[in-house]
Parts: sequence; C-alpha cells; structure tokens
Amino acid sequence: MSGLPVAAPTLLERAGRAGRAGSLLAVLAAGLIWVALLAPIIALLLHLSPSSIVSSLTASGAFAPTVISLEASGTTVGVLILAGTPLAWLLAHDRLPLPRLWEAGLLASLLLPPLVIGLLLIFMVGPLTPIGAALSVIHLSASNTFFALVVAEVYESAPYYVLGALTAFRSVDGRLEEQAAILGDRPGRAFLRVTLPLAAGGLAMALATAWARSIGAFGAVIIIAYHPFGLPLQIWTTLQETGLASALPFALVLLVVALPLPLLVYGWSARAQGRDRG
Amino acid sequence: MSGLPVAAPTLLERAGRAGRAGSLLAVLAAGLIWVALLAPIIALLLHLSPSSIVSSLTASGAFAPTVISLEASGTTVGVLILAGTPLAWLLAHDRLPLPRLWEAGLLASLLLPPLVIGLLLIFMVGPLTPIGAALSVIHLSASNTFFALVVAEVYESAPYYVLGALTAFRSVDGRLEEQAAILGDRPGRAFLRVTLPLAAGGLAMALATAWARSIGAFGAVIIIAYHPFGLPLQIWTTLQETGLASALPFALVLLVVALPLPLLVYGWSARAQGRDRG
Amino acid sequence: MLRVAIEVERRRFQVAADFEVAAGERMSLFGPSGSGKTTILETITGLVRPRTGEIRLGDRILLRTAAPAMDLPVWRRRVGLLRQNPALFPHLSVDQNLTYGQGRRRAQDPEELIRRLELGDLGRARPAQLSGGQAHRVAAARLLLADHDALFLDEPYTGLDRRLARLLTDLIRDTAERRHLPTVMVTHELPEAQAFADTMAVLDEGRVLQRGHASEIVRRPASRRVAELVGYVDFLGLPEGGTLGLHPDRIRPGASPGLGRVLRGTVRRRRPSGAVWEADLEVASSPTATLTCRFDDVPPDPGADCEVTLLDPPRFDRDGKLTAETAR
Amino acid sequence: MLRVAIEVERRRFQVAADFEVAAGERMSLFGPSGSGKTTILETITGLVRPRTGEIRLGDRILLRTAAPAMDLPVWRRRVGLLRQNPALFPHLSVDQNLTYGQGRRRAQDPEELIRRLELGDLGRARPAQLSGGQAHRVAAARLLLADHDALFLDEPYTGLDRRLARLLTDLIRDTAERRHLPTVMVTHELPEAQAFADTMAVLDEGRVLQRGHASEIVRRPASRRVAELVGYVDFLGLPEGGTLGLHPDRIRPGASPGLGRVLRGTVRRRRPSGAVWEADLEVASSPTATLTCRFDDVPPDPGADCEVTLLDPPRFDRDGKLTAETAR
Amino acid sequence: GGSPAATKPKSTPKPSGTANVAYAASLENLNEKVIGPDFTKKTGYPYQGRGAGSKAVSADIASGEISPNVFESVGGKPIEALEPKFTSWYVQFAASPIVLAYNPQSQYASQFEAIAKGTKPISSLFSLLETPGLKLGRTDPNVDPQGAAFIEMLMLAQQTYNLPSDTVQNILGAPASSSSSPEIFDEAAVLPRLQAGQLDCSSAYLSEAVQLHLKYISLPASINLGDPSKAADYAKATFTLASGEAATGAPAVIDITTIGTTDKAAADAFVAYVLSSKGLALHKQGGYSLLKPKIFGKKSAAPAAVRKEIS
Ligand SMILES: Nc1ncnc2c1ncn2[C@@H]1O[C@H](COP(=O)(O)OP(=O)(O)OP(=O)(O)O)[C@@H](O)[C@H]1O
Ligand SMILES: Nc1ncnc2c1ncn2[C@@H]1O[C@H](COP(=O)(O)OP(=O)(O)OP(=O)(O)O)[C@@H](O)[C@H]1O
Ligand SMILES: [Mg+2]
Ligand SMILES: [Mg+2]
Repeated sequence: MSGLPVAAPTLLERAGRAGRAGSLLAVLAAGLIWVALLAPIIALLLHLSPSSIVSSLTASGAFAPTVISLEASGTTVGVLILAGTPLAWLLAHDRLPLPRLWEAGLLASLLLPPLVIGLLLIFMVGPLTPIGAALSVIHLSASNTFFALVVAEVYESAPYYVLGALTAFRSVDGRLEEQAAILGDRPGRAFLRVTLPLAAGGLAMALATAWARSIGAFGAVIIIAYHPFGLPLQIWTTLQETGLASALPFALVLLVVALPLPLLVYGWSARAQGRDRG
Repeated sequence: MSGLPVAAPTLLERAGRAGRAGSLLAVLAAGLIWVALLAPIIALLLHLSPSSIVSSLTASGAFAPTVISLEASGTTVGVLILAGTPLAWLLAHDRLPLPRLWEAGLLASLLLPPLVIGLLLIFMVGPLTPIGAALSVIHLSASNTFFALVVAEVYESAPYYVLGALTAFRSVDGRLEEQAAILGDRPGRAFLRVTLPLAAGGLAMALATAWARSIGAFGAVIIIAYHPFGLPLQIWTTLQETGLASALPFALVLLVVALPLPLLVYGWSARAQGRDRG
Repeated sequence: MLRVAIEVERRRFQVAADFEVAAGERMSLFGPSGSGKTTILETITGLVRPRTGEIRLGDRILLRTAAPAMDLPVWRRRVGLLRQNPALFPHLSVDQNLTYGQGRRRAQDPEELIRRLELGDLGRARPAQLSGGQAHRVAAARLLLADHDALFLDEPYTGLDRRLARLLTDLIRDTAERRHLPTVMVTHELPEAQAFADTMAVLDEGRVLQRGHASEIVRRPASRRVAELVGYVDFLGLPEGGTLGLHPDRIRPGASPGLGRVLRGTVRRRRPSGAVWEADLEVASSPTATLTCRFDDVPPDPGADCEVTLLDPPRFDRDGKLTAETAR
Repeated sequence: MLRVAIEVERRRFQVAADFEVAAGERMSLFGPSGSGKTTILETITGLVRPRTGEIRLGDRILLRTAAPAMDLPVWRRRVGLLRQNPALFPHLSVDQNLTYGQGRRRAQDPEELIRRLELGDLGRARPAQLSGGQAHRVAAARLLLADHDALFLDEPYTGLDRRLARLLTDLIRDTAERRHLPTVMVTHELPEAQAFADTMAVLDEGRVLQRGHASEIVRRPASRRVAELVGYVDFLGLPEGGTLGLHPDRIRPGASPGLGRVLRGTVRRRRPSGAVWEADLEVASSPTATLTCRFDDVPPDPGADCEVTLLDPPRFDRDGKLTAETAR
Repeated sequence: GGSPAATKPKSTPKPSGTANVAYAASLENLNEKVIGPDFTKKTGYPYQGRGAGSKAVSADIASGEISPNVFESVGGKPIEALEPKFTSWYVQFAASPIVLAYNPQSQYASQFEAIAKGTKPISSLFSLLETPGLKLGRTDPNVDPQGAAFIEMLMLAQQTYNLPSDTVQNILGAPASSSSSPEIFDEAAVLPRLQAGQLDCSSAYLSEAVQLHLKYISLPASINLGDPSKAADYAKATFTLASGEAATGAPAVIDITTIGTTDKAAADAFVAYVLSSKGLALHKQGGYSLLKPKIFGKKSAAPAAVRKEIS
C-alpha cells in the first residue's frame, strides 16, 4: 500500500559502503531464523525415502483422505469467507456498538484449544442435544459425517480468519473508501473495488492461516468427526496402526496439496495491491 | 491508521432513515455469527457447575500447570518477538533477495500439523540426534523438559507470528518511515517510534494468535514434552484420568489466564494508533 | 439549487454556514487556513455529520436533523468533491482511476478531458509514479468524469502552475455550465477564485463574513477583517478617524491626483515580485504606517522619497466596518 | 555548499541536474508539473536512487556511483525535506510531531516558531483533526525544528493563504540565514519564489533550462520555453521575424510611447482579477495574436478598441532563443 | 517382588542413561502421570515415554524409526515380532478386560443397570445392543486393539450364548472390518462422548471404567478377553481387518520387555520397577487386573533384576 515513489532498489544497491556489511549480517541472521523455522520440513524431507513415499501413497485408500481434506477445508474456508468477512468488515468500520466487547469475544474464542472445542461441540451438537435433534430432522448429523468435519474445522479456524480479516480491513486507509463513496459506489461495490484489493495482503494472510488451521485441524476433528478421514486423521491412524515410516509421507502429501492455495492467495494479494516485487 | 477527519458517529446517527433498517439487520446478522463463534465458550460456561470448578481447581497439582503454561508461553512469545520480528521486518521491507521464496517457506511451515511437528522434532532434537547430543553437552535436553516444551510451542506458533508481523509491517505507509529517516531517525529508532505504533493493530493480532497457539499447544507438546505439564496436557490427562467433568474447568482456567495478555495487547494497539474508540 | 444551513462542531469553534448556490452558479469559498472551508464541503458531501442543519440539493433532501430526520449516505448524495488530498486508488492505474466513477450516463468525454489536462501519456502509470501535480490533475479529471449533481473543489490548484491552473479552471467552468451544476470552489488564490466564480463567500472562524460578487467584495470589503482576507495587506489610520484599506494592486506609483488620494512616503525596502517590483514605503501620515506598492521598474533607492496614488481605497470605521463614503 | 550532479531515470524521461547551492544561498526551483523538481530533491535526500551521479554537502559525500562508490542512507545525510504530502505521524499529537526531529542541538526555538506559524492552539490535536493548511504548517515547523545541514522545501505553500505563505517565507529565510544552510524551494508561485530566493533554476522535462537571478530570469528568459514557464502567457509574432514575449504584469493600458512599443487592439473579453481587472485583447498585428492586459479599473467594453504599451518585452528568434537586442 | 529401592544397583552410584519407554497407547495416562515420575523418584533414572498402537510401535522399532529401550505392549505378538533381533523375552503381568460402560441418564439405563446387577442375564445385553436407535460407541478395530477386542468379545458372546447368527452384524451396523461406522470414534473421544450424555453405552477397558468412575457391566471371563488362561477359547473369535490381516481373539494382557542395549541399566531398572510390588500396586490402582508375572521366550535372557522381581 506504500505510495513511496522509490524504484525498488536491489539489496546491494541500497546498502551504501558502510551499510553493506550490516545488511549482509541482517540477511544472514534472517536466513538462520528462517532455516530454523523450516527445520521440521527439512527433517521431513530428509527422512522420507522415495520408496516409502511411493508405498504409502499407493496403499489402497490413501487417495480418499486427500480428497476429503481438500473438500472439507474448501467448504470451511468458503463458510468463513461468507460469514466471517461481513462480521470483520462491520467491526473494522466501527459499525457495531461496543466494539471492544466483540473483539474480546473473538480473542476468547481464539484461546480455546482444539481438543476442548471438540469436547464442547459434543455438548452443543451431539445427537441428543436440541441442536443435534433439530439437525436430525433435516437428516444431518454432526457426528462422524462430512458435516461434522466441516463444523469442527470451522470452529478451529474461524477466530483466526475473523481476527485476521478485521486487522486487514482496519489497515485500509479510510479516505480511499470515502473516495469510492464520493464517486458513487455503494458500500458493497466500494468493498469489492477498493477495500478488498487494498486489504489483500492481510486477507491473504488471514485466508492462509484459516486454510492451514482447517486442513490441519485435528483436535476438534478427532473428537466429533472420526470419519470421514481427512489427512490429519490419516496421519494419526497410520501412526497408530503402522508407525512413523508410513505416517510421515502423508504429512508431505498434506504440505503438497495444501500449499498451492496460500501461494495463489499471496500471489493474488501482491497483484491486487499492485506491488510488483521479485 | 485511518486519517479520516470524521468524528466517529454512533451507529444510529450514521444510518439515515433508509439505511437504518439495513444497519440493524447487519448488526443482527453480525451478532448471530459472533454468537455462533462463541457458542463453544457459552457451552463451556453452561456446563460447568461452580462445584465442579472448585473441586477440579483445588485438586492437588492443579495450580502448577497454570504456572508452567504461563511461563512456557511467555518464554515462547519472547523468543518469537526477538527472532521473528526482525525476520518479518526485513521481509516486509524487501530487504531480502527472493522474497517470494521466503514467504513460501513460511507458508509451508504454517501447514505442518502440530502432531507432525512433534514427530519431526524427535528426529531433529531427540537425545540421539546430533543436535540432541550437542544440547546434552550444555546439559539441556529437548525431551520432557521445560526447554522441550518451549521448543514445541515455538514451532507450533512461529509461522503465525512471523506471517502476522510481516503483514502488519507491510500495511504501514512507507512514506511515514521515510519521513522518520528524513528527520534523522536510524532504522532502529524509526522502527520503535513509527513502524511499531503504526503496525500495532496487526502486531497485536499476530501476538494474540501466537500466544493462543503457544498456550494451547498440544500436538507437538504431547510428543516431545509430556512433562512438565501445561494446561493443555492437564486437560488431556484429566480427561483420561477422571473424565470430562473435571477436565473442562481447566479449559476455563486456560481461558481466564490466557485472555488478559491479548486484551492488553489489543488495548495497547488501540492506544498506540491513537484510535479512541468505544 | 443547493441550499445549506448547517452547524458543525469543530475542535475550537463551531462552523455555521447558511447559503444557497443556484444551479449553474459558481461560488468560491474564500477564507484563511483552518476557517472551516473543508468542513462545509465535507458536511454537504456527507463525510462529516453536522450537529444540526438541513441540506437540500434540487428537490432532494440530503440531510435533515429535525424531525422527520433524514441522512442520505455519501454514495446516494451524488455530490462530487475534490479533496485536498488527491486520494488516488493506489492499486489502480491512472486510466482505471480516471474511469472509476463513470456510471452509465457519460458525464464527459474522457478523451477530451485527458487531453486538456495533459494527462495523455500517464494512462498506464500507477499513482505512486506520478508527480504531485499530476496526481492532483488525475483526481480532478476523475471527479469531472463522474456523474454528480453538484461539484465541490477543495483547492484544486494544489501543485499546479499558473498555466495548468487556468486550464483546469476553464475545464471546471465548462463542465459546470454544460451540466448546469451548482459548483463551489475553495482556493487561496484570489485571481483564480475570480476567474472561476460568479459569487464569493468569505469565511472566518466558521462564519460567513460576506457573500456577494467577487469583484464587489474585493473592491468593497464589508469589514476590515474581510479586507485582510482578500489581500489588503496594509491599513492606513486616518486623522479624521477610521482606516483606509491598502491593496498592493491598487496603489499607483507617482502622483495622479485625478485618480485618488496621493500619499508621500520613504522607500524602506524593495524587491522584485513576478515580472514587476514591490517596495515597502513608510508613510508620513499621523500614525506612521507602512504600505506596499508595485512598480513596473526598479523602485527608487531605499531612503528616497516618493509619491503614490491610492486608487479608490475602502474606508473602515472604528469598529472595522465599511463606511458608505469612500476616501477619494 | 551543496554540489549536485545526478541522472535519474523516470517514467518518460531522464532527470539530469547539475548545480551548486552555496551555504546560505537560497535557490528556487521552478518548473511545470511533472518536470522533475521533486525527483531532484528526493534524490539529494536519499529517497530516490539516481542512475549515476555524485552529491556532496559541505565536505561530506552523500552519494557517489563512481568508484569508490558511496551511498549514505537517508538518516545520515542530514538533509531536511518538506514533502508535498505533509506525512504527519498520525499516531502522535501535533506537539509530538513538532518535536519529532529535535536532536540534542536545538536548531530553533520551538515556542517562537509555533507562534509565528499560528499553531499555538493545536498542540494537543491529532493530525486527523487538522485542516489541510494546518497540517502543512505543522510539517514545515517540524522540519525547521530538526537539525539539518541543508533545507529543501517542496511546495511549502500548499493550502496556505497569501499571508501565511509570506509568514512561512520569512521564517524559512530566517532559519536558512541564521544557520547558513543551502536551501532549495520548489514553488509554482513566482512572487513567492522571488520573495524567498536569491537564485532560481528553471526546469523542464528533467533539464535545467536557465539558472540565475530570479528577476533576471523573469525579465530576460533565455528562451521562449522559459518565458512560458515564468508567466509569459502570450507571444506576439513580429513582421521582421521572431516573437515578443508578453507578460500580463508588463503591459500597460494606454499609449506611453516613452515607455515602450505601443500596440492597438480590440477588447474581446474582460474579467476582474484580484483587486484589478484583466482584458483579452486581439491585436491587429500581422499574424493575429491575443494578449492579456491588466487594468486598474473596468476595461473598455468588448468590441471597443484600445491601446496598450509593452514594457521592455523580451524578444526571441525563430528558434525561440532570446535575442540580444530588445524590442523597444 | 522386593522393594524398588532394593533393585537400585548400589554398585552404580550415579544412575546414567534414560529409561526410554514405548508403550501401547492405553497405558499413556498411567505411565506418564504415575509410573514414570514415581520411577524417576525411586531410582534416579530419567524417564521418557511415548505411546502409540502396539503394532505401530513394533513396526517403528523394527524399521529403526524409533529406538526405545523398553517396550510395553498389549499382547505378546508385537514383541514376538521383534525377536530375536531386539529382544528374546517378555514378562506378562497385567490384564485389562473389556467391559461395557453405560450412560446412567440413557433411556436404556434401567435395563443396563439390571444386567449389571445380575437381575437380568448377561445374554439379554446383546439383544438390547441390537435395539435400533440405541447409541453405542466403540473404537476403530483397524487402529485400536480395543476396537478389535470389542468385536471379538461380541463374537465370543454370540457363540457362548447361542445368540442368532446375525447378532454381531446387527450390533456393529457395519462390516466388522469397517472403520467408518457411525458408532466408531477415536479412543480419546468415545468416553467423553459417553460422559457428555451423547451415547447410551460404549466399549471400554475395565481400567478406564474404573478410573473414570463410569457405570459399567462386567462381562464374564469367557468373553471379556481378560484371562490369559482362556487364550485358546478367545482364539476362536476371528475376523478380517480392512488391511486383509486376520484379527484373532487374544487376552488383553500387558507384556513388557527391554529393547536393544542402549542405556541398558535404566531399561532394566524400569522393567524391574514395573514388576516390583509398588509398580504392580500402581497398575492395580489404575484399574488393571494383576496377573502373576510370567516370563515368555528365552527366560535366561531376561535381566537378573527382572528375574529377581518375579521369583
Ligand atoms: N516513482 C517513480 N517512478 C518513475 N517515474 C516517476 C516516479 N515518480 C514520478 N515519476 C515521473 O517523473 C516525472 C517527474 O516527477 P516529479 O515528481 O519529480 O515532478 P515534479 O516536478 O515534482 O512535479 P509536480 O510539480 O507536479 O510535483 C513525472 O513525469 C512523473 O510521472
Ligand atoms: N476531524 C476534526 N475534528 C475536529 N476538528 C477538526 C477536524 N478537522 C478539522 N478540524 C478543525 O476545524 C477547523 C476547520 O477545519 P477545515 O479543515 O474545515 O479548515 P479549512 O478552512 O479547510 O482550512 P485549510 O485551508 O487549511 O484546508 C480547523 O481549525 C481544524 O483544526
Ligand atoms: Mg481545507
Ligand atoms: Mg513535485
């Protein structure tokens, strides 16, 4: 969003003679932290022999969990976008009374560990609860169904998405939204044409986080949706059943199938904001 | 950060005659989504009888996990701030070559499910690994120690913090940082006086998320740091040992002890940005 | 026709405005920095909410705080405002910014506008690649291309040289005339204000001090304060009481008794100003006064005496109000 | 002393500047919108990196692209720049903004500055509560209070009325003189540029067309293009070849053959301008030309004929270069 | 057995090495919260544990993915799979029979209670479990030994009480090999779900039912898989898992052994501690029924300290 009229300098261009050593040091330090952060992934790659990957992935039923994970997380992210975005927008624009209270609620919901969410979901939507009974009238059940899986994933990821989107919307310069209104845009149009592209960076981050939370959702999922099996449960049960060697390849699968979406979203955000960086 | 010269209007003030019905509807819809989001917490509060809370919390050894959780998450967040903030800042300011690659790495590390992180940490820092051996030389062990707990929590929460801080720094108007430099601020000073307060909203969100992730960390923790017990493990073992009724009060404890920090951080961010809202 | 009667709370005073602008009328709003000009425009546009008031545009009520209350949101008011900060959309190219507000009804031919504002080769540039004046011109063009029922321009000349300023004035005039819009312009440049506007309102600390024809206000400011605001830099105390307002443009070097009162003074300082010169003269009148006068050529050396003629200066009484008789 | 020799790539042309400003010298940079003024200032400040060049300030090298290469970061250059966008820190109060850059060495007495810029009662306000002109004044004061080795002002008069503009000019002059700084100001107002500066550089499409004393440039623009830029709005083709540059301020109504060449024309339009009037005259000379002339009082009715005297107009040859002999 | 303090070898003044224990997941709570800390307190050896399915642990040890020095398994087969490379003996010391836990608020509670009290015959339990709409919870037979044991228990019951031949089918509501019957939950979820009132009854180990103070129906030894002496009978219950392997009824007994030679002293001390009177008592408290410790495989290979506890 920076409007600075500075042609992006390359690293070494920018650093003056005196600054160069400092910058190299900074890059080194950053690199170290980054590699430390990626260490588990490196460990994963080092640990997988090609043969173990092939044998785990070609085992019967290894494909289905991937599909289910993608479907459920896709649905989850869809639900979050539809329900969470308006809430975040209203909060960011101070359209709701007592904004602090709303925020506190979101923060609290962020703090429930997934396992606890799962246990509480039993109380909320178990078959013998009022909601569960109501659901069964429309032939839905929130235990051990795709629906239950989505419910669990939504609850694991929603606070991350809503808080992220809220922050993203808040970082948009209000004058530009006012400008859109002056030029005749209804709030909805202004949202699509101005707020959304300008909040793209923060939204990408909110989406990536929500996606990661939902496709990796485990704590709540294992409690209310033991099946259909997504990848995290596949990893878990394989671990229980046949051990690490066959479980770890699925972690790689999870990485590989889950990564494109966040990468795309980040790419979109860079384009939407008109940042053209390396 | 909005510089709009508009005195904050109250909700009903702003809505014109025609808009009022729409706004009320919006508030209602937002309220519905919000309550749905908070439903697990509501369920938690409804299901706890005061007596069960008292009896769980006064059980011997019920206090220690709280202390341990706070200490470990505090340390974790400290580590993240020290190591993650510079990385995020460098990335946000395009000071690193190939920024897309760095980002992709962060996104990938976001996608490792905690359980997998735990398994991979065994390979990385287990007692029989080179790192583990090196650690043992300085009498540190990364299994079942406070150190191991922190390592697990750091890995569970780091990507959330770094990506959040990165987004926060990116949303700061570069011209203001340039202005600080013109007025003679070294990057470090400019960071403290301009970037930090202006990124406060996003940083608050990054910190709150990282805090939530670390204090609720379970998947990696249970694998490499069963001891010392923090609250999530306390909930888990109580669930195994004495059941749901005695486990849930600890979820409430977790909420109660974990909530103040994010609330404070959000309050700070609102003050730092000079937003004076409800 | 635009009818405004509003009271807006600001930091240190209240902005109270009550005026009308007929359809097709061009009014300029003149006043010192911080006097409430932007506040008035933003209130009419719907960006600032007044404490009380009513705003009508044509037969539409944009705002009414009295019952039955009414408050159209910004996007329904159809009031175009060029703000002091150009607020270009940073994620859109110049072309996309220009056509942002174009509705079904084409308000203006974009090609012509772009040509006249010399934006021809900027179409694919991003706002971050524009110079200050270029950004301002794009913002102006974007506004003129949108379809509004009234036009407000808050310092449209920011960052523009004289030539571009005049081009923009013509353009806005043409647009306002063709579309028969009530138009209000805020500017600190009196000549620009006059080149643009039929009528003028002089604002100070939130109140309208005088409203009328621009040349009328400049020639006959209703009070000393108005005179100060429209460019009278010096005031000459009269022995018979009251003061004369002295405008640098309305003082002639040399004695031309047929044209007005002649004064004698000593040159204290001189300097070039534009294509001409200015000199500060100390006048020998009873309370010593200084006045600034324009010279076509180099003024006499400092210390030298010289005579000047005051062309029809307005005269103010002890309370600072214009007195009927002028001081020939 | 500031010594600049840079080449900067911009969107459509290259900005190439090569000039010196002595310590204590005040220079104004004059040029149309988009000509590269801001680019030059931002390059010296370190916000834009030139393709090649060298910048020295006193005995310090701020930038050198040739070996041994050198590029001081912005915060070490100690070059103060007031940008077109005031860029106040939105999270700080006005007071905190003002004192932001104050180092150990107190560059200026803040009290006096605040008083002179009439910012007295704004101290606790937030930038979002300021009017456009107030924000600009705060930004200017903030810069003057910081301790720099050179001062650059990019359109410091944005949003200021004449009176405040003059106050600010005086203040910057005082500061520059007292601290003996090289100072460069960008403005579109010729009188302001002159009131402030000793010397002037006229820039167009990234090149310096003329550099010298301000009044000299206005009276004797080196080329027709410079003349256009410094306010010559009309050009009169001469039967003997070449053109005369006509500046509205340097045309007198009436025939005064002693002062200069007399022309006869027909009034086409007239309008009030500031405290005086302007009329567009169609001149009967061989290629029909229009010129704008100032009148103290209402000009003759449109259609009427009238005579005007040209005061020492510069004459340009076919290539648009100033010819030595003037056209008396 | 003797006192654990006595097993601490006086010859090594300062214990070095860690007891690195891999165990069947059902032991997690007991090992991590009780046995491990108490072991460290008594012997001075650090303890480190990790739980997973017995079969998985065995596979991971065999493939070298993990290298614990103690292995506690449910049933001897996972240990036997590691012989002779990693070990050649194990000690069986406790059993964990299957019970049926029920929800006292269930609409069927009175019938469960009658069966639990013996006022109704145990055979009627199985027709009750067939009731449509009754919500039974069990775990995944393909992943959790308890899940398979529950099915084997049903098969034994069908044989023992001469129930109609479709009884097991009706109770399971899905093929025995299926992982995705609506009744199947994760081990961690099934009992909380019962406690939350969302199930009528659930499969459970006796140890769990005791620890969690659940209402439960004990099953006779002939079907509860808790008596090693009935191993031959149990073996008659057999079905095929999703992987194609056969699941065969076997006593749900706990077997322990040491693996490899890393930190052997610590490993031996852990096994000796588990088999000491203190260790056994703690297992009993945890709801396991104690068996007389018995060495299987190459008795001579068992460490002296262990043999001492057993004798
Ligand atoms: N970041 C940039 N990258 C490339 N070109 C730019 C950039 N910023 C400005 N330009 C172009 O460089 C030229 C000079 O711009 P500059 O801002 O220096 O003009 P200026 O003389 O300050 O004009 P103004 O009076 O309108 O502020 C303009 O044509 C502009 O389009
Ligand atoms: N959001 C706000 N809240 C309270 N007071 C404000 C706000 N914005 C501006 N003011 C104050 O209201 C007064 C009028 O401001 P306004 O912006 O209308 O002035 P202006 O006439 O447009 O001045 P300028 O020519 O400097 O732009 C100023 O004194 C300013 O300090
Ligand atoms: Mg204003
Ligand atoms: Mg500029």
